[in-house]
Amino acid sequence: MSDLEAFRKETREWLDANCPKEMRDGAGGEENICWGGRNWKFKSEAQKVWLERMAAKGWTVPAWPKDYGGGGLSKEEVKILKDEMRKMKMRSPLESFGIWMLGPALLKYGTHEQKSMFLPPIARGEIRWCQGYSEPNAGSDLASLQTKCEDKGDHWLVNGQKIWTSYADESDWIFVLVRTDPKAAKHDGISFILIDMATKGVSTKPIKLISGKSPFCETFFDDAVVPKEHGAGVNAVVGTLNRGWDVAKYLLTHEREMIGAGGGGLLGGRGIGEMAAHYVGVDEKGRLNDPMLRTKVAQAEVDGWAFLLTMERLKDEAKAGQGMGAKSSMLKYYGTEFNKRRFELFMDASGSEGLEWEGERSEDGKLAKNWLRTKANSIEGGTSEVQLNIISKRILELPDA
Amino acid sequence: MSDLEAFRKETREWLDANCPKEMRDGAGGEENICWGGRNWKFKSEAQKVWLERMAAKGWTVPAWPKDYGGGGLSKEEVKILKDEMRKMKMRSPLESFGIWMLGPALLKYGTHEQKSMFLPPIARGEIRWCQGYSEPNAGSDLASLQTKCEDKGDHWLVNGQKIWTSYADESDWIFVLVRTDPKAAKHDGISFILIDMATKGVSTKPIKLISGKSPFCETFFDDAVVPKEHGAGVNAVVGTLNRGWDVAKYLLTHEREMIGAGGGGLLGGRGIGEMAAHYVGVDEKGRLNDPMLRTKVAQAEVDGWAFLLTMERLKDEAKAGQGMGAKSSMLKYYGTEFNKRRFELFMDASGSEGLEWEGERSEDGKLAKNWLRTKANSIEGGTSEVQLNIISKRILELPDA
Amino acid sequence: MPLILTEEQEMLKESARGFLDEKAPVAALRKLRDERSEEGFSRALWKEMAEMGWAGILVEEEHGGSGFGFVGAGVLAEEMGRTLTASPFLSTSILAATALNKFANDAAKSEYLPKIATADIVMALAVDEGRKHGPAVTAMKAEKSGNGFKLSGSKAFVADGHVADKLIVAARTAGSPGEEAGISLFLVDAKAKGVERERTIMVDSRNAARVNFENVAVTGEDVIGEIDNGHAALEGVLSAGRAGLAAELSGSAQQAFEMTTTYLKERTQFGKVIGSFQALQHRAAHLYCEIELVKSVTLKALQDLDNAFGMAGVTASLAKAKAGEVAKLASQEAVQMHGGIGMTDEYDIGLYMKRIRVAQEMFGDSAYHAERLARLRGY
Amino acid sequence: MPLILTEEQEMLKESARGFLDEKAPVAALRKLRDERSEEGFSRALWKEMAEMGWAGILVEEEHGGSGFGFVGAGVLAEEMGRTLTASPFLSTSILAATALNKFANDAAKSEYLPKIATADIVMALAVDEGRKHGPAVTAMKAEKSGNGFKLSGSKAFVADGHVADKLIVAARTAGSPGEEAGISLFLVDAKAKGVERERTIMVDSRNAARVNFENVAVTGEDVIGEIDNGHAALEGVLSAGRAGLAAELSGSAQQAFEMTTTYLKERTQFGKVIGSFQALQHRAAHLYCEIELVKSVTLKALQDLDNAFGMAGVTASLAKAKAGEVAKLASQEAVQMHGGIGMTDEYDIGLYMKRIRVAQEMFGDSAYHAERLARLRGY
Repeated sequence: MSDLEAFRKETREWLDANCPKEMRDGAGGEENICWGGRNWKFKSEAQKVWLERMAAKGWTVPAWPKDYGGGGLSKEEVKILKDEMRKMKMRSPLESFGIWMLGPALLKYGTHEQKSMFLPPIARGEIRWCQGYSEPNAGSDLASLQTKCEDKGDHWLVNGQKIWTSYADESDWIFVLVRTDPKAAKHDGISFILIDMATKGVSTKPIKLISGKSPFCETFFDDAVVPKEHGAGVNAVVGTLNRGWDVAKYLLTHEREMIGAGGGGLLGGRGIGEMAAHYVGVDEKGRLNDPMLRTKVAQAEVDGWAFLLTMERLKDEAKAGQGMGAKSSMLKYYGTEFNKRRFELFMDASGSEGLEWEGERSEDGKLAKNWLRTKANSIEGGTSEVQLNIISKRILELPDA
Repeated sequence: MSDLEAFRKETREWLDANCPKEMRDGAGGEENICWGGRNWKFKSEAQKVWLERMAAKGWTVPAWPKDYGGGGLSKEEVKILKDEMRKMKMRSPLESFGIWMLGPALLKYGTHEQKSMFLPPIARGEIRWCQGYSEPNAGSDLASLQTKCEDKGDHWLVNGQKIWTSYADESDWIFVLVRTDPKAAKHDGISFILIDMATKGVSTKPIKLISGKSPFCETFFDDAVVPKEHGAGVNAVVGTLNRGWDVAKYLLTHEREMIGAGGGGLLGGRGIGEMAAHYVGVDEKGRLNDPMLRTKVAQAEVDGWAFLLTMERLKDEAKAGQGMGAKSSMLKYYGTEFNKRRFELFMDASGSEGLEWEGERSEDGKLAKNWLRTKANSIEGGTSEVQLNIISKRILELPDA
Repeated sequence: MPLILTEEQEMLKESARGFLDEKAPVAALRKLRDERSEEGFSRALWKEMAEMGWAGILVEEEHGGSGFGFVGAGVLAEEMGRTLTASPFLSTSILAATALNKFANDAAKSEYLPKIATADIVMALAVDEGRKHGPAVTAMKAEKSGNGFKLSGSKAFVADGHVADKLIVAARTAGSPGEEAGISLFLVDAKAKGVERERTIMVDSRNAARVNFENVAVTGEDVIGEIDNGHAALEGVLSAGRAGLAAELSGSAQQAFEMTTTYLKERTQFGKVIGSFQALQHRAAHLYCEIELVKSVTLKALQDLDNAFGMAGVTASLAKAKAGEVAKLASQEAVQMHGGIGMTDEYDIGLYMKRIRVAQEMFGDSAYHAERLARLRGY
Repeated sequence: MPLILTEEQEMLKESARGFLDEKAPVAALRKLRDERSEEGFSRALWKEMAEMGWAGILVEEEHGGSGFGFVGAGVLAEEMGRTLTASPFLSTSILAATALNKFANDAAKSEYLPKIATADIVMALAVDEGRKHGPAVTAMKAEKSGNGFKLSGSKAFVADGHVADKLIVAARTAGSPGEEAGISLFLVDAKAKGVERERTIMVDSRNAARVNFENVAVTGEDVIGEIDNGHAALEGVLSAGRAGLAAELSGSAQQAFEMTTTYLKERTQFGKVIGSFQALQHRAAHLYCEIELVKSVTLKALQDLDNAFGMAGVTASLAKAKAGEVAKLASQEAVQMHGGIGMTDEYDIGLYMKRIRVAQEMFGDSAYHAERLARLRGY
């Protein structure tokens, strides 16, 4: 038996022995995610046990080094772990912006002290992080951000406003892009800094979207005093002062790839044609009762399928050693535009029923709210226009205006 | 009876008495047009008679002043004349770039001497004009034209190349945009000059298009010597020296409006749905046998009809005294893009038969050639991109980059 | 007839814009929504509209209306589309007034038209039963019972249904679902025995209802149009509704577009006003053209209703097909070009997207009408 | 199986590109056209391709082929699509080889496959009869006659039909047009008595023919696949053809796109390289994405043909639908972005538009395949 086969066997056995059966329902959806954090209330004892056991093995973040709370697994091993979990329909024990975003940033740009202090609590689900990037006047042009961070000798003084900070109202800490040198060129005066949300002067306000409640918040910094060090030798700033844009860029690409790779999720659920047939019915030849809708659905299914195969191909190319690079912009662009189109078709098919906004029948307007929510897909994480710019410049090498 | 009613009656009677019956078949199509000119060969005695009689009345150019060979008719009278001719399915006695383009330019910018010399022969169909605007390196950016016109004291010396000069090889004279001041700003060193095609150093070469033969030519000027005056007091340059761009702009808008107003012609012929039903047949419910094509056809018919109504509305607005202005760009853009779409659908419907390029069955690839020819619609007379720029700037007042 | 507004219609448009901007801006809809208004519109405002002659815009002067005709009604609908004004204008002043004017007996006309003109009655058209529009698939039964009928069945997506005093109901007196023949129209008291109404709060925060009928008794006097042959009347009424909705969609699309171009001229990114980016310019310019097309088809449909009512079904379908599609595009481009702020509930643009979605669905979406035109055109 | 080319396939691609750029660039097609070549392709070139193992790419080694499989064949088709190379590759090396490999008896295999591999035979598939693709609507008759059959009817759009030595013909031995059952496939000598061929010069300057059959005698030995049940075989052969055409369309689209982006970087207007105009950039970037999707579906279809031939019909349709649509868009954008020069016959881009039109129509256009997928997916 090869090492990997042996690992697979052990893993399967350990998972089977340790995962509570309530955690094996394959349940997705935001309401079933375990986010962790100081204020986290477990939805069940099983959720708590599952997190503790996985965290103890370092398998909430299996690829991170063991020293920082991870599992120290190789890429292949991580894949096997995920495979086995999926086969047994196990829920993820923990998700968080700490795992997705801050962890990778610290692993690449952090000091040993920063990693030691911040990574293990993330891995154990003890500290929940949020991300402070966007500002009201800096949307696609993120680097034009204005949140001020002044050097006051023994501390930083932060003033400004962030927007679209997901779950800021439930998070413990925030990683923030701030302007530390207002005189430098746009991209050169930005730093990446870590701030405790409990700091005086930090406050949040939830944002209501056109689709209803949302995890998004505005986050305000009013004379927030942030220590230079969060502990002995633990700098509040990650990476080099005024070079925070490097960290941001790294994470943005990372985020795009994540959105790209997770694009499958976007397309999960029932097929458009199946859904449409359910809503509008079929005629005696088995064709949708709405011929024009049928054409649009068929065209969308062709494109959706072609898109899924493209994600598969890029993944296979990546495995074969070809980096994805700017192609992640293609996945982000096409996937989010397609998802909007998909929900337009669902709305078309569901007719007046899909337009209901309250009441049991519509689960309080679930479809309509999801439809409206998709409109943000092509805005958040870099607008479609920004992705097209990136493709033009970096892949097609078309010149700047 | 009002004056106009009387005019209508007289006109009808005169037309009926004077138009040979061969000229009353309502025949359109390039092959039936009478272009006139030194080398013109009448297709029939009737064509000749019809031209002579109409020219004698000034009705080849009914709105032009009588002094210059026109009919001196008012707008309303011209409309009545055209109405009556259409009712009796009479062919146009004469068409030419002289009538469409040079005439209006001279009437607005020409001197009395220029008008007296050039307009009457146009009206009588004796001199055929072509237009020398575009150059190989100045497409959409017409004002970057480079054809040199040097002042040699008693004459102009012209060197350069024009492209897309329609019927240059059959024309007698050409009106050309040339650069008379190479040091001036782009738009300020251009003049509008009249040149006899028989001038030594002027030569033409026909252009073959992807759709086959075309009226387009390249026109070359190699040390062509053009006199300062074509006759006593008849300047070769129209309008102010170095202000030829004003004339050009005037004619460009004029051309766009013509294309716009003539857009109806674009949409003439059989409806897309009718054509498609003819080609692919209908099922037992009377629906096209190709359901996906049917959807596209129906959508196109909706847009096509909406476009026709928009032309009608703009015309009615113009009659009511609202100028069309930059809206002609909308007609040009939408009409030509729609025409391309229409022919794509014809091609879709006609299948393999429509792909034949030679032979009787396909009339030597008539449909395929027309389809390919439509691709130029959105390029010639200002590309679609230029029209969208104009709409953005002039109607929506969006700022320059 | 020239495809432009007459001077009178232009004046109506101007005064409507002034009135609505002042009395019924988008903030008014927002307020009704946030206060969870029971009725979903303001009675006081509706009364004011009646005083200006709007409620009775299709009611002839002999019945107390202003008799402005369909183009006039469309002008108002367009302006209300601009401000997303919630009122029973579509249900009562367009649909019900058309049904009464064109197809009702004199008694019904005399009774109801004056009340419409004074905003003393709200009426609603109950036609669809399933998710998608389809008058011919009416399944609701109207069974002969003595001198009258008993209605049983259910209706959905009845605009203003939950506040209506009277319902105009399509039911089947013969034939079976799918057939045009056999449908009849009835005027039913909304408080009659056997009528049950559920208010459905829709994505656009407007009024709609599902209505259940169980052995609801009506008399022969309550029939609108001909028995068994109500489909023609129903289509006539629907044509008016479709043209009215097209006009409303046109107004909403124009307003969303104007808000967008305004935003494009203000918002700065990468050191430039985003309206200077050519990719956005071209999309805006294209949308401009599409909206111009919508204006033309809408006016044509309204003129046809005034001049050749019986023939107006085709252009009404054309208008509804085109306006629905373009308004949708306008709302999508508006949200995308506004970026994040366009996604917030605080900002108005989302309200346009929501209302446009509902209006384009009502009485047939673009697919329905393109399909219908294809059938009428023989392919 | 990973959705990428193997090392061997990558090498084949590289060598194909080198060979075609040198020996069969677009200029070669232009020459064949302008010289009004009788055959429509170069026999010498075709022989050279055979020597490189291309003609027999689907022929197993035991029959003298290179046995590279469908992905290999697709790689070649894609490269030929880039250079618009005219050859009997599709008709003979893909369609006929697949028919023989998968459905013919051993005698036929032994007789024809080696000749295909050495480019000593040209074969063509005759399936469509009307304007649009539709194997099930085959009307051509094959009537029992002694031990054999007599074929009567006519075929159109037969690629390489006018130069083929053998025709593979779909005819009806039972049932009626519209039914899948009752179709049989026959191998017919192109010079047999009763066969009349008319060369049709198509817009792409390639070979096609209309073929008339009048009481053409064939024997039981000439049947490919099962009598009355040839539809399955026909669909198998068509799947190979559709995937091959998708690959060709992918190559043509890629090349047209590359020519366009190159032009965008060179051409100057208004003092700027036109490739710097954002509106064009966004259209180019969108097209780039679409072409990437085409690459994926095409490779998938080819892999399916290699790995699960009987199941490949679905992805072959997917590939043909997507490739046809995108290649068309690529050619349209190419001409428009090139402006006037793109309209001239002298410039190559028009040749791409022409060939793409033909290739996307052959064996079903995007509408046909989207329709087919909808049916297969149950809606």
